[in-house]
Amino acid sequence: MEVVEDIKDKSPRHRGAKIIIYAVLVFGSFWMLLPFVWMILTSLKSLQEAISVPPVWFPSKPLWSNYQKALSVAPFGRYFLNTVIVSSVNTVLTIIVTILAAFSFARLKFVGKNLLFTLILASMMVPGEMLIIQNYVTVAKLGWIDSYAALIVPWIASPFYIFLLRQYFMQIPDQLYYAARVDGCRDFKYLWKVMVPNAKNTIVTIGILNFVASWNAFLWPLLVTNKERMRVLTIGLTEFTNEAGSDVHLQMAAATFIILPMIIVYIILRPYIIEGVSRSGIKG
Amino acid sequence: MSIIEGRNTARGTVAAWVYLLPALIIISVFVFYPLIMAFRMSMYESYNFYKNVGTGFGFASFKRVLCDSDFHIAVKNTLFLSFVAMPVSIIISLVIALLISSIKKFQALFQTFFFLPYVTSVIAVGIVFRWLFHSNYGLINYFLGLFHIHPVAWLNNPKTTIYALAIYYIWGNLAFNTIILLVGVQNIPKMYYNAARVDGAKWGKIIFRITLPQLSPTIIFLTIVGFIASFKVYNEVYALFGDLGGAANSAYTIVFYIYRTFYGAGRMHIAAAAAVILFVAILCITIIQMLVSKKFVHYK
Amino acid sequence: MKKMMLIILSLFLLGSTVFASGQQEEPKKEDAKSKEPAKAEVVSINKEISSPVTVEFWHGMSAKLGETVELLADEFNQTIGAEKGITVVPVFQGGYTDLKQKLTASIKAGTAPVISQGYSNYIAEFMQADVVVALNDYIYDSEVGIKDFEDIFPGYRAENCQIDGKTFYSLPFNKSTEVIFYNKTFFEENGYEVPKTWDEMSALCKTIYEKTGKPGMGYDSLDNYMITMIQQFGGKYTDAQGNIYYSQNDAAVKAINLFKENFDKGYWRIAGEDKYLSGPFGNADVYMYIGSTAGASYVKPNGFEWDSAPIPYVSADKKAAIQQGTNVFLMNQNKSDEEVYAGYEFIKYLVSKDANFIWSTNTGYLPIRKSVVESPEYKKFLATTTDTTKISGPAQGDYYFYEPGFFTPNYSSYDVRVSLRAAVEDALLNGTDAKTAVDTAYGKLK
Amino acid sequence: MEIRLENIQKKFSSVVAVHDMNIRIKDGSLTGLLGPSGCGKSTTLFMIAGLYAPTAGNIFFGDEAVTLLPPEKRGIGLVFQNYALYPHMTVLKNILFPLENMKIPKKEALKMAEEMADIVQIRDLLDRKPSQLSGGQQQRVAIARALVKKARVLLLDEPLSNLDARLRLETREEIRRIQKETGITTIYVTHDQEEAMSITDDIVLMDKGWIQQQDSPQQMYLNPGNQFTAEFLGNPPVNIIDGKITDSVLVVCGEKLCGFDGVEDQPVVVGIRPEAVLIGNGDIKASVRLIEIVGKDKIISLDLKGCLIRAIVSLDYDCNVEELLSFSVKHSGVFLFDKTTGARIKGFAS
Repeated sequence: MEVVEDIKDKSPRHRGAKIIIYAVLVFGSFWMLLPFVWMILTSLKSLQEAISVPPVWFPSKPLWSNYQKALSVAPFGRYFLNTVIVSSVNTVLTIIVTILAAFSFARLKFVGKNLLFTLILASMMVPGEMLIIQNYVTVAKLGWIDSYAALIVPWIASPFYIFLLRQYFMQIPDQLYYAARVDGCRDFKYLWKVMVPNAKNTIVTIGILNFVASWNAFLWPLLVTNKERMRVLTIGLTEFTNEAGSDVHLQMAAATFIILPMIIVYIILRPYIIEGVSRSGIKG
Repeated sequence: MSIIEGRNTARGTVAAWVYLLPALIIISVFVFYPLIMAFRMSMYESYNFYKNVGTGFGFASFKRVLCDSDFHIAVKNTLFLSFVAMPVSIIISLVIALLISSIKKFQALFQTFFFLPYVTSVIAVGIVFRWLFHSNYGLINYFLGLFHIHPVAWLNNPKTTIYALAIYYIWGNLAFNTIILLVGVQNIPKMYYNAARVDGAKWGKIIFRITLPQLSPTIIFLTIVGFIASFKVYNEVYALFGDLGGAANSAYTIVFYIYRTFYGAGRMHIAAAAAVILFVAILCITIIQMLVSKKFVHYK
Repeated sequence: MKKMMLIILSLFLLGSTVFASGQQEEPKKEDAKSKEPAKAEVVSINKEISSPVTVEFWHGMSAKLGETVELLADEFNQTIGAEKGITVVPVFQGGYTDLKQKLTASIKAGTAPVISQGYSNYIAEFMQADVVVALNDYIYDSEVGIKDFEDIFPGYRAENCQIDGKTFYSLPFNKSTEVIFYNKTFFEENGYEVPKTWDEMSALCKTIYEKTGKPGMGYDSLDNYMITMIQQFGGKYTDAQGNIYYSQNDAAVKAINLFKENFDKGYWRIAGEDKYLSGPFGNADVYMYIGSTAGASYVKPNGFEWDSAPIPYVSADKKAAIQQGTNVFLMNQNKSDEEVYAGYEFIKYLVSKDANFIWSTNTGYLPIRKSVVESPEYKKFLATTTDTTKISGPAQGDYYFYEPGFFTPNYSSYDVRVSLRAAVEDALLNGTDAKTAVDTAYGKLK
Repeated sequence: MEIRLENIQKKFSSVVAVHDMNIRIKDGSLTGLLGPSGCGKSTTLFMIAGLYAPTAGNIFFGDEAVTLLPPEKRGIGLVFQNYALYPHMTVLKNILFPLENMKIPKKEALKMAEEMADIVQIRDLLDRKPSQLSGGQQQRVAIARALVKKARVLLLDEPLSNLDARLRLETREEIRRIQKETGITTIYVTHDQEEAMSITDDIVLMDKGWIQQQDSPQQMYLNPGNQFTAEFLGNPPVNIIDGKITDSVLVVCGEKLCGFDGVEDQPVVVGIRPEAVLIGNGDIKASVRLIEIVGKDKIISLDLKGCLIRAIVSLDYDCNVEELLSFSVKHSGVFLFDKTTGARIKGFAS
């Protein structure tokens, strides 16, 4: 961004405002970061420190062994691998399915389009919790229990993402399409060569949102897997709680381990997210 | 074959459906089919879920839901989230987005901070918030104490649980809303601000007369999406109150009610009826929202 | 690219046809009815394993508990299992809430495991699906039966055959009860005695409150408080058929009022925002609490010693302490008789003296057999553990009662429990009159 | 209102956009700020407007130093390149917006807005949204909005660049008319020399952040201060050829063009206005390489021993490619520039 020294930067009142703005932002950041920091601090505490009231901020002695203990409770290595596979494949397929559907809704004309689009939008409004058992039954009938298919396939068509991308596609000017047609480009090629590169940021964003959601999914992966070798990280987190209490410190160690990759991904892809998220959905 | 312009040709329709097929199959199988099953279930007075056998066709289940005092709490709380917490969340996000976009140094850093909750573990956040709200030791009461406000038993008092839930909900939504609004703000052409300054508009006026109207499509988008999401709040309740649903069931939301009725009590047809009510409600309100917003929103 | 599309498409189509053909036909009503008597009269049972079988055991035991489950399964697989050709695979299915969901889903889909852990209300609910195996023919079989069945505490046996008083649908597994956890150091310093009756409890808590300004006692589970106190006040809670009695006498109202009086004055507290009282107890914010023996490992006293004692009673002739925890049961959904038999062999092992000894000494749960409690090994174990609930818990064995589990078209035992908790909370926190609260709770169920 | 810029400098990060600038803009004049894109003219305008703060130097409106005064306190009106009409407000609301900010009572504001609408002739468009207007109409609205608050100075940033050729002519006349009618001191930024020449009273020519020359359009054309000015003004552009002065004679491509007094012998850059090439009378011979028709003129490119020289003649002048023509040059249309600095070398052609 161009840094322009604005005339308003020079007024003393403006400088005062700046200080207030930074103060507010720092205060806000504190609340945003708090759970995160607390999670990391707690992951290094003893159970006694972790559950003590009033809360202890810092562990008297950081117990790095908590990580070792936490990760030995379940085969986290295998879980990690599964989570990576499921989240990545899920994300790739979601993107493909979303692109195809969004293109169809944004650019093509066909019988029943409005009805279909309304239906898909309406399906956004169904609370997932009420579908899950029936879906389990479906997946079981397909013989998919304990397979990647069960973990992935039901989630690759999200009405929300289709809606989001369609909104973006609608903003791509028609001239591009005509230009491509003149150049002898067919619809499918046009989609991949023109629309997709154009919507790169939105697609990356959808990918990230989907990846995060898939990474954090718990109930469904638990339902459709019985074998340890098919399970994912979030299931490992439940290993620390039972009817009478929980090993909070170990749980936090595991939680830290689980979300760290997410944060790294976010920090790397932040510019895309910021660009992408917002560009979509601006036009109704 | 050109299928972009002109009439709906048979060929064009076939092509379009081919593009749509993967999404359509998945959504039909994993959303519509179970939805229809839920509709069907909800129409029985009593229902053996395991055998798909029901007796007494009619609206008895709906009546039961509508008469249930827990459902009343759930509706009240859900409406509070949708009509108070959700707008507040958007307003706070808007303020943060405006603040972040008005600074030059550390912009990226603050963006990262404010987005971080989006990837933080739900379990960790739940535990932290339970502590923040703690009546004796919680940070929130500590801050209130600085202003000589009496400590509030956020999570213990049935009258305040909904506020705790709302605060948590607002917090949880800030990340997404802020990022979207931030880009929205940054996409407003700078010339309008220059013009407004030449026209002598003060910052308050610039925000209300220039920024907000320019942002209106983004805000409407967030409102509609946020509205749907606020009607489906479940995880927040679970994170704060566990599977009990708050003191004297005071933190029930509609989806929490559905969940409890379905899995806890095993009364699937009642849960289905509640879900159908919820679905219809969201659908209606969203349609109204879209119609109304068409009137007010400025599209470039 | 076109080829890719075709492949993807055909895959989807294939998937959908499989799905369509796999649709379960709705059983007709006649079928459902005609099945009923068949279930009741299982004539002969299979006791042979012709070729090795593997069965799953679904449980909700995490961390150390889970490890012990694995240990028991290994033990079984290497001994009885190896001999008979049975392999048991324990599968962790999350907490109880998750386990219940998982069972619901799998039974609906016809993929239920042979063995599962579960509360009696799960079993009552799953009876709807006709999948729960009646165990009498196994238990009392002359060859493979459980010879020392009577050794299991009567309360546990009663719980597992509660439907008609004689048919067993499950066997006790991880059992616990509620006891008083108290701050021994604090009690000794002040010369307090652990209260035996509720009157003493109220009086002591008053003293403690006046001395420290802190509540003397807290109760972890208000549901359990209500169920226990209805018994202690001489009322009746529910029965296994789903009849509700608590609304017909004033025991529930008395129970609520007892708590309310002490709560309003600050003598007693609830777990509330702390979720479990082991935390505040460890920090000496409360000097006693009544909670599950299974939670003993979460008591981390901050500079004091703790001890446990049986819960108070209203009158000595009506002592009552709830027995908690889950049982194990068998399901025969799409399973062969041999698999069911294999499952039986495993749960038989779980309730055996050996397995129960391992279980109750490795975890916070209590022995289910008299012979374990009285065995020299257990006594030796008690000498080494600081967990005194291993003594105070079984000490209540004579007056254990269980919460009936049932499922009726309109409500289940779970609903009754939840509605009563809401009633106490309503009275304590909203100041609702006890009678009104109880009536509201009862009214919700009808 | 006279405007003075004294030693104005503007740096963006480390790039200097405007160097040590000193200009004076006469009260009531229409001054063009001219230059190629990126020359710093818009930056200068924004500093005058008060949107940018100069890195160094002072700006005066009359005797008042306004260097750091915010834009709304300067009494200026600014028309942006894309007009920056608020898309969500009607035309009337757009025009009222500045008045609203000045807290002028509604009734009076409305009257002022309507008067202004009459001046720019958009009275019938007041209820429309900007997106429903044509480019020219938007332009008028923008001017109305800029002037309605009785601005002392009107600043126009490339106001015609978004219009088509025909409208551009019309609108610039319109701007001229409005400026004359209101008598307001006006600064007009453009990169189009023809536009600047046709309507301004005075031109400030800029390049790479430096002022090249300030003069009336006519003076600047007839008497360019340096090679850049000569090249930038005029269409078709001035012929630029290498040459040298030998014994008071200007020699170009081995051909003696004309006598030149008062200049020492040296290699020079020669600028010849196409209209100063007088075909038909003279003794320099050159062959026709190319004939172009531009409107009512013909441009003939002559090949003078390898040097191309464009000449402008009237459309009815008849000649063919390859034809040998003789010509002479009009002395007032021949300029000499320093080979290294591009500065004008004064002398007398003879």
